[in-house]
Amino acid sequence: MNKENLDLKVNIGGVVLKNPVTVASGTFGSGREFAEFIDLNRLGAVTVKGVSSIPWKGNPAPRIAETYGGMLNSVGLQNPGVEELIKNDIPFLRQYDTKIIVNIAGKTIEEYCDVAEKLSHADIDLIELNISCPNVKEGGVAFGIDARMAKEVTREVKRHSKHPVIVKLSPNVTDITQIAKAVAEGGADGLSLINTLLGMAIDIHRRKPILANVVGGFSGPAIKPVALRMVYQVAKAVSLPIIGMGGITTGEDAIEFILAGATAVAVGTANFRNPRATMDVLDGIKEYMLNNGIKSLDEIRGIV
Amino acid sequence: MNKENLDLKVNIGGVVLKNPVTVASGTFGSGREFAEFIDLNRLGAVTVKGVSSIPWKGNPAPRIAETYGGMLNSVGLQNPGVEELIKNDIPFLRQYDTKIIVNIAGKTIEEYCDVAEKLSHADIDLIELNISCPNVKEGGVAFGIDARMAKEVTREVKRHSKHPVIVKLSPNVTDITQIAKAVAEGGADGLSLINTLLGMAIDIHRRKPILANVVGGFSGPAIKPVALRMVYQVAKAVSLPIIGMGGITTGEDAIEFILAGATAVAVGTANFRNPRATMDVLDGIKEYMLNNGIKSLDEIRGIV
Amino acid sequence: MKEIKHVIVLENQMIAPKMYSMALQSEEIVRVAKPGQFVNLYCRGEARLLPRPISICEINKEEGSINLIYAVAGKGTEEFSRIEEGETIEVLGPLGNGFMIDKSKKRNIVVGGGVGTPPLLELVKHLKGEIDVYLGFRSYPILVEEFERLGARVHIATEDGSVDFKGNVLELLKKENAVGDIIYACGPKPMLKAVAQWAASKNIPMQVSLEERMACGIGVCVGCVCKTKKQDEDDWQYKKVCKDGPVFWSNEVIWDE
Amino acid sequence: MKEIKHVIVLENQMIAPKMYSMALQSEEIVRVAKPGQFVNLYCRGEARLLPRPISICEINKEEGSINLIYAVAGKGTEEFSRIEEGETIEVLGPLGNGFMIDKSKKRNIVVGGGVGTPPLLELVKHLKGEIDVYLGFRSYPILVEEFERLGARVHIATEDGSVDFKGNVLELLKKENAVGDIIYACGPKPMLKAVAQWAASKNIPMQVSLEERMACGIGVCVGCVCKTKKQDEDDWQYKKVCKDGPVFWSNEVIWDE
Ligand SMILES: Cc1cc2nc3c(=O)[nH]c(=O)nc-3n(C[C@H](O)[C@H](O)[C@H](O)COP(=O)(O)OP(=O)(O)OC[C@H]3O[C@@H](n4cnc5c(N)ncnc54)[C@H](O)[C@@H]3O)c2cc1C
Ligand SMILES: Cc1cc2nc3c(=O)[nH]c(=O)nc-3n(C[C@H](O)[C@H](O)[C@H](O)COP(=O)(O)OP(=O)(O)OC[C@H]3O[C@@H](n4cnc5c(N)ncnc54)[C@H](O)[C@@H]3O)c2cc1C
Ligand SMILES: Cc1cc2nc3c(=O)[nH]c(=O)nc-3n(C[C@H](O)[C@H](O)[C@H](O)COP(=O)(O)O)c2cc1C
Ligand SMILES: Cc1cc2nc3c(=O)[nH]c(=O)nc-3n(C[C@H](O)[C@H](O)[C@H](O)COP(=O)(O)O)c2cc1C
Ligand code: FES
Ligand code: FES
Repeated sequence: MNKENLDLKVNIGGVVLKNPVTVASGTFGSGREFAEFIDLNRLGAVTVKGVSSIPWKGNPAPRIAETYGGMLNSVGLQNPGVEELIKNDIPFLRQYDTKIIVNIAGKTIEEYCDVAEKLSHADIDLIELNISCPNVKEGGVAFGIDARMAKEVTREVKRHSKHPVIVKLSPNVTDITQIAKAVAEGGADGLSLINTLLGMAIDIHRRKPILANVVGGFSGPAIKPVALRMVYQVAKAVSLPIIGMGGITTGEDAIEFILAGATAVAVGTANFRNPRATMDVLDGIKEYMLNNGIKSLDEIRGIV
Repeated sequence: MNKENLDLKVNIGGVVLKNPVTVASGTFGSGREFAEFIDLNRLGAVTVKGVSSIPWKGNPAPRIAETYGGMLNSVGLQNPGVEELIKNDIPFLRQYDTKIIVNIAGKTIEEYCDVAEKLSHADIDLIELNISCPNVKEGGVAFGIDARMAKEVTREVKRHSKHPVIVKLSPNVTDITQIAKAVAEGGADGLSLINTLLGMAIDIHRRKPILANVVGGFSGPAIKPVALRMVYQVAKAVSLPIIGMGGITTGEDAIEFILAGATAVAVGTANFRNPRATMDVLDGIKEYMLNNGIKSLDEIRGIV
Repeated sequence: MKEIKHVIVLENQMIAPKMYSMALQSEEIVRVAKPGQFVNLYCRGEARLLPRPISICEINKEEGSINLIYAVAGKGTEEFSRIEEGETIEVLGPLGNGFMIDKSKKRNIVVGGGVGTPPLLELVKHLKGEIDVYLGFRSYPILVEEFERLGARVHIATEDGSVDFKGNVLELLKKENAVGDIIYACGPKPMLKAVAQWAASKNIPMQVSLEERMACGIGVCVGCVCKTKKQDEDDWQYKKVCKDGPVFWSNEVIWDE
Repeated sequence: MKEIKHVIVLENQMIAPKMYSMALQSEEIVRVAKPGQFVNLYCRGEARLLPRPISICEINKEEGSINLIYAVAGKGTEEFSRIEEGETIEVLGPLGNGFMIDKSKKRNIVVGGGVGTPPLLELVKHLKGEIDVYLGFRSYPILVEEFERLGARVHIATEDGSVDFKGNVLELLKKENAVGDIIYACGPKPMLKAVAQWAASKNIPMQVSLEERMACGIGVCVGCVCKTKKQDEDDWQYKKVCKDGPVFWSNEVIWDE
């Protein structure tokens, strides 16, 4: 067995990724900047940052705070709107042999559907429906913490989308399996989890929150145990493919998520510390497979 | 101004602690082992590990896993029962000039009330009602994630307790302020938060969860942003005194919690890395006060 | 391909209380760096994931090295201060756009505040004509001789009056009746805002180098924004300090935050 | 008062693949340490908060130092392996109770498996009478000469047969018809369980040194438990490996986990 005959292919909602490694939305831009650091052709998919039907300004700065082994952000989904994405970023990404996942945001069901509709004629592969951004007050996270609303927005977006729809879940809930089940009933083709936890940091010298928005989304290696637990729980509760994320930094981290039941994995905050993190994760997965005589990740997926 | 005329006193449910530093239940035993490392007289209070009305065996090993900047435990409240505590540990602790907080556990409301009743004649200062342990299946956490049940168990324990009752909240909920409000209605004299998040770690070589119990309670510096956010939210929502905890390791961490609204702070996982952590936290608080011309923590409590 | 490099720390010395000068060996950075650009320095401490952006203070073509001057402001810079010469540090750069140097201007005003001063030193090396450098500090001026050696006139203000003029840099500019065709400035935001208002009142075009908390430094996280005017005056947008800046025309910036 | 000490690393050498010998200078530990006790070593890496428990392999009264032998098993021990002589490391100890040495026993059997072997070396120094040391390894035996120098007869099993007997240590005990009045053992749990059953069948009392994942090492977290019998045979309780052990009488331990 050698690196060449490892079978790394995974199927998410009918779309085949050549390997299970993608990126977490919002941590990779649209890939353009990372093309200077890594070969985008090696990624299973690129997940672009969240877009809405019209441009969003986002939250005031400071938007970033560092915490022990992690970080907070309160970007608030600043984005130039889906039309700009379709015009500028999709053609750029299509030059590469990788799948394109577009993360979409909205404040109302209508807005979500509007983005999905506009993307229906775009040359992309999957839609990731973000119902879990803790940084946007209206809508956004509200859909992610209420099973009924999560189901409804999923169903409506599915009706308006030509592309398979992955739903991205919020970890800030009492029982994530309940939301996962509701979303599955709504017709989701896959799930991705977790989005950021809700966190806070205070500047004790200025005696103010570090973030202008007071609270923000908490990500990075620090949150991995929560992410892994939720992927494990959801994988046992529903049979949809899962893109696992939350603190993944190494191939070993990725294997933990796959053992817990993830079909694919996304690298997020790790990209900021190490622009080559996705490649390290991919190489690490292959090394683990070789060392353990694993030909396909199907042999170990969800066996924990 | 010097260290001597700083006013560090805090009042929790009518009990005055000489300073705001205590320990997180379960991370300090009953204080006996730590008496070899630090002067227990310097602590505002000692919070002893959770006790139930009869001895509990706890969960199988392994019970401990390390994570990035944190740890998981699945001790499952192993304890020799409240009578043993009253006989052995309380007299030991009473030798010291520090308040005694007893953390109590139960599987049913009756069990909780039974412990509280047995403690009514014991020479202790406060009861901390643990409705948030993620490691015990029956009861335990169930009370902590349901506002109605949280209120009920609080009310009943209050009826059976001669001592003021602090209720310890679970962070594994969609909206912690809802539970806090319910518990306040139930008659709680104070709140402590957060208990551990629910997390998981996998041994990729054995392809099994590291913990025999699969999932466990996640604590340590990694979780601080979540803890701080919840203390901030709860302090804004209810007017009860709060013992803040979750990753506190330094005086600066403690000041963050006080700025967010905590009356006192508890040092937990940090005790394992540094048995003098409580003293470092206390000294750090004093240093911050001196450097910033703060005479009493009331000047800064909750001003964020 | 771009990558984070391990480079050798040639020098790392205290130059004032809590202020250090660090020289890094990197032909690659030297080859392309411009005044006003910055680098990302990465911490060894595993608890600290995010890069520390530090401006390039000097580009030494001969030695193939760059100089940085940094204040110990927290845990990351404290860690840097303990690095010994000969050890390595992880660095990415140069990042951002530098100053838009206009060599046609005869009279240059350069304004620095505290740890905003360092990037101005390399800038001054590239300016033509008269150069007046106005610097404000709490109490310990830095880099004064270095600016003078480049032929600039240096004017100093200290908050506690320990050196020269007692007050802030704006008061100094006013007192000395500073005149010029362009202003280049770097320092704390309140200072930049005040000087920008003065510059506007005098009709002097001004460039400001801004700071903001960053997660990536390469334009992907959209964390490091500053509020700027759009073409149509009423409308505004957040621009990225790391990628669109850190240098902006002062009249583009909306200071009201 | 007890405290975590920064001690000097006098030596830190590879002695077999992924196996290191580390000497720490500490008069204080030497003064009170007993065979079978362990120390907590702490990592520098901020991501790793918990102590690494490592058994004391030798107590050198003259040098005022202790020796540890550790395998590189993960990130923490990997970090230790990179420490250079002369640097310091944080250590707490000695911790736990050591072996309950019975000098009246004439024929001592000592059984070690892999990285369970080190604490047995100091033990053997304290035993009287005949000593037979049975050691099992995957392929690289360690400490063989050291045991021999103490006058013990050493019997070796390797799983791959690369040295002496091919097989495990229980098979070796059986093959050599080991006889003795007491057994002291340390190694992986399955090995200890197997040997304990054999010892019970032969009616030889046996002490086992156990391992478990720890958070404190001082008896407060109740993390490191092993299942043990209570007075009344049917009942059982979890005991703390760090505080009640790490050495237990084998007939007290409930092996079925
Ligand atoms: C473009 C740019 C150029 C800079 N150039 C210099 C320079 O030449 N010399 C110098 O001394 N300082 C400079 N700074 C500020 C410097 O980046 C911070 O002082 C430093 O990051 C503090 O790190 P710390 O770990 O010591 O502080 P901590 O407070 O422990 O840092 C915690 C987090 O906050 C961020 N942070 C804290 N303060 C600042 C700040 N003022 N600006 C941006 N991020 C901050 C850190 O990067 C880190 O992510 C510059 C900042 C920017 C954005
Ligand atoms: C009483 C006692 C004595 C020991 N004596 C020795 C010795 O003399 N030589 C030696 O090589 N090893 C010994 N061990 C095992 C040693 O503690 C582990 O190999 C070591 O902690 C692994 O750390 P790591 O960071 O390299 O591994 P990682 O897997 O990265 O560690 C992660 C976490 O798991 C814990 N852990 C991992 N493996 C073990 C294990 N086998 N036992 C306990 N905790 C573990 C670590 O302490 C840490 O908290 C002993 C263990 C105990 C309990
Ligand atoms: C700066 C930043 C921006 C993010 N933006 C988005 C976004 O636009 N849409 C989204 O669904 N998730 C967003 N996320 C969440 C990540 O995609 C991911 O779910 C989360 O960070 C956990 O993974 P990590 O710990 O590996 O970063 C963002 C995260 C960060 C740190
Ligand atoms: C080993 C361990 C045992 C614990 N036992 C208890 C307990 O008995 N009762 C309780 O209310 N909380 C218990 N906790 C939770 C802590 O008291 C505290 O709420 C939590 O660890 C967060 O604080 P920290 O991050 O500072 O450790 C325990 C935590 C740990 C790590
Ligand atoms: S720091 Fe990430 S966009 Fe500027
Ligand atoms: S490791 Fe904490 S009780 Fe043993």
